[in-house]
Amino acid sequence: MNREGILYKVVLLGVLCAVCGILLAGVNAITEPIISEAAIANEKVNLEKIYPGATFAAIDFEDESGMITGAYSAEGKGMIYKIHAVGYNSDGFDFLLAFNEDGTVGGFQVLEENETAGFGKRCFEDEYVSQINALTSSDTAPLLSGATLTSTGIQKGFDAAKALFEAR
Amino acid sequence: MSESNTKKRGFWSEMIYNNPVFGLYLGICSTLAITTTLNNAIGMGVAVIVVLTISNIVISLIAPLTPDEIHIPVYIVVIATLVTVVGMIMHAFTPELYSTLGTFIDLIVVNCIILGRAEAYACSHNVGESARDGLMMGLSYTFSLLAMSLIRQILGSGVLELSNPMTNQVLFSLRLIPAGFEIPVFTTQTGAFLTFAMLAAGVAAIKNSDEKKAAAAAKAKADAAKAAAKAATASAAKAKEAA
Amino acid sequence: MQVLFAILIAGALLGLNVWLYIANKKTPVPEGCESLKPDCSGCGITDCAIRRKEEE
Amino acid sequence: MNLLTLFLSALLINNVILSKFIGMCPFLGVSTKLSSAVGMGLAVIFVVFGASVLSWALYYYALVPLGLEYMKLICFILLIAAFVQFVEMFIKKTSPSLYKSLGIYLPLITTNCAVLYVALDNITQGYTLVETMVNSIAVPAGFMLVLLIFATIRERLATADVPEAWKGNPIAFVVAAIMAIAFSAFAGLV
Repeated sequence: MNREGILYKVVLLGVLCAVCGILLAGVNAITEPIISEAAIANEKVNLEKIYPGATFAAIDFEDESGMITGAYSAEGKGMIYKIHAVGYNSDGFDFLLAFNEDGTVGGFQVLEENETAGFGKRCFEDEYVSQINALTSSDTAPLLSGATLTSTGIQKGFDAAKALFEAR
Repeated sequence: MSESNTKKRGFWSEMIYNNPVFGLYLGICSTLAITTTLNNAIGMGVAVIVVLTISNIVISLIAPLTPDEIHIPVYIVVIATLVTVVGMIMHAFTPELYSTLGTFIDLIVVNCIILGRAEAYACSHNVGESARDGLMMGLSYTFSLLAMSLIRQILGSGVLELSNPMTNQVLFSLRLIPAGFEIPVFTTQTGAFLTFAMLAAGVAAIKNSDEKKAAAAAKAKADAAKAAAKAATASAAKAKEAA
Repeated sequence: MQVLFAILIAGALLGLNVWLYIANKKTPVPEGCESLKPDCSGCGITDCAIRRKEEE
Repeated sequence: MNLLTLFLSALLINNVILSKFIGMCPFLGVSTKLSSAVGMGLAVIFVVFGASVLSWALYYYALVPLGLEYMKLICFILLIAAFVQFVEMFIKKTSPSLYKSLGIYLPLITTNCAVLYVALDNITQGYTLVETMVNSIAVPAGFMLVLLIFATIRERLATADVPEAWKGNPIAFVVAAIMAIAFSAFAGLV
């Protein structure tokens, strides 16, 4: 075939692209599951507290509020959202909120917080947690007097997660 | 650097003379950025060795098939594919390392060394030579990374530490400088620039003194030759006289 | 199927690249710019393509 | 994120050269003369901006919908190379005077890590189109700023009495180290 001909170049470039494309797709198919597995591994311990023994998968989401930092599906059980909210402490706090398949709250789990004991911290104690656990995806999280900033953060996070859950 | 020159020199002096980082000033970006710990240096070094060797082999294989005017885009595709593959494998099996090295793995693509070598060497040599050259360049690059990271880690944190990138298990950890006496500036950007400057000056000093020695040796040789020639003519003249 | 798209996109970009590269080479350098030279003397990068070209 | 904050932090605090070490090769190469520093800086700003916006569009409108995120490296580098060729050709045809000042730096830019770095960074940070545009101007502007400061220092340095082994690049790195200290003072700005 003519080296300088246009056909030769097109064939050469086509073969090159095909080889590279197939190679990449192949490697991607092998590594992708390992990568997504590893991405959940850190969260898995916390997710297990809400839905013990479930199979989890990280899912893509589009969040307008900017508060949701992760979304995970628990197969056959529900959805878990990781939320970062800001309360009294400007570093904010992280918590997990789960909705069961039927729309009721499946769990509320605080991950990292530095709120003030006796005030903001009350949002992570049994009384408030049981109030949250009794809600569904059509409710609004209640405010807690004396811990207004913290519970407002939770309320906003709840709304953001609710919107994602309803939109899925 | 001509072929015969590099062959005459030993492994170590080739590392210094042809050192891509301190001698030729190539691939400086990643050298400065990731050499905060020994682990990063080894991870990056291995990635570069793999990409450089394989890309040199592949390019020397396809160079005869490639018309001149399309060779640069072809090289870019080959190298980018290899880097993506290496990146994906690192992401899967050494996630911690991948997250610290970050974009610098991707930036191997534009790392001047690789493009430079593909154009300068691999396209005009056979597979074996290209592979050896790639390996050599990769090794001396890794060697530079190791030198930088050793200095920065020991002076900056006082601890020499190496861990298994797959499991994050610490393999060994040795405190060389007592706590409170470290020089933390070496872990910062400033430290990177300073360490680099010192090593580059060191390499330049070795080169300079070698050049001087070579010049002196050449001069001595020339003088000796001159003297010998003089002696020869003198003796010839004497012989003539005697005759 | 996905692989096919991957190949198509890569192929399209590569084709674009080659086409622009050749077209750029064919475009004549404007008058007065035929012998532009960078100042390589101050640069320590001795293995650079432009420098090699200049030294030839 | 506030766009001004983004701009300032990309320009000064996270300066590409002094804090991320990206684009060191041209930094050492062309920073010996003020005029070349200006030419290189302008060329980099132009190419980074164009290439980043194109890469952003390619990523979000072609690669993500098709699930081909793993192709981004190949696509971006090809796009950058093509864009550089295009710009060079365009300038050749339309403005010889511009070509005279920028032409020599354009081929160098394909292998300038800063271009690929900005394109990739916009994706990893999850920037929107507007944020991408701001970031793609701020980063190369920071590059140019340091290049200019450095060129003026180096012009003075040429007449200084530097030990033999430290001449050229080693002393340039020492200067860079001192500049990095100066720039670290910007950290409290935002």
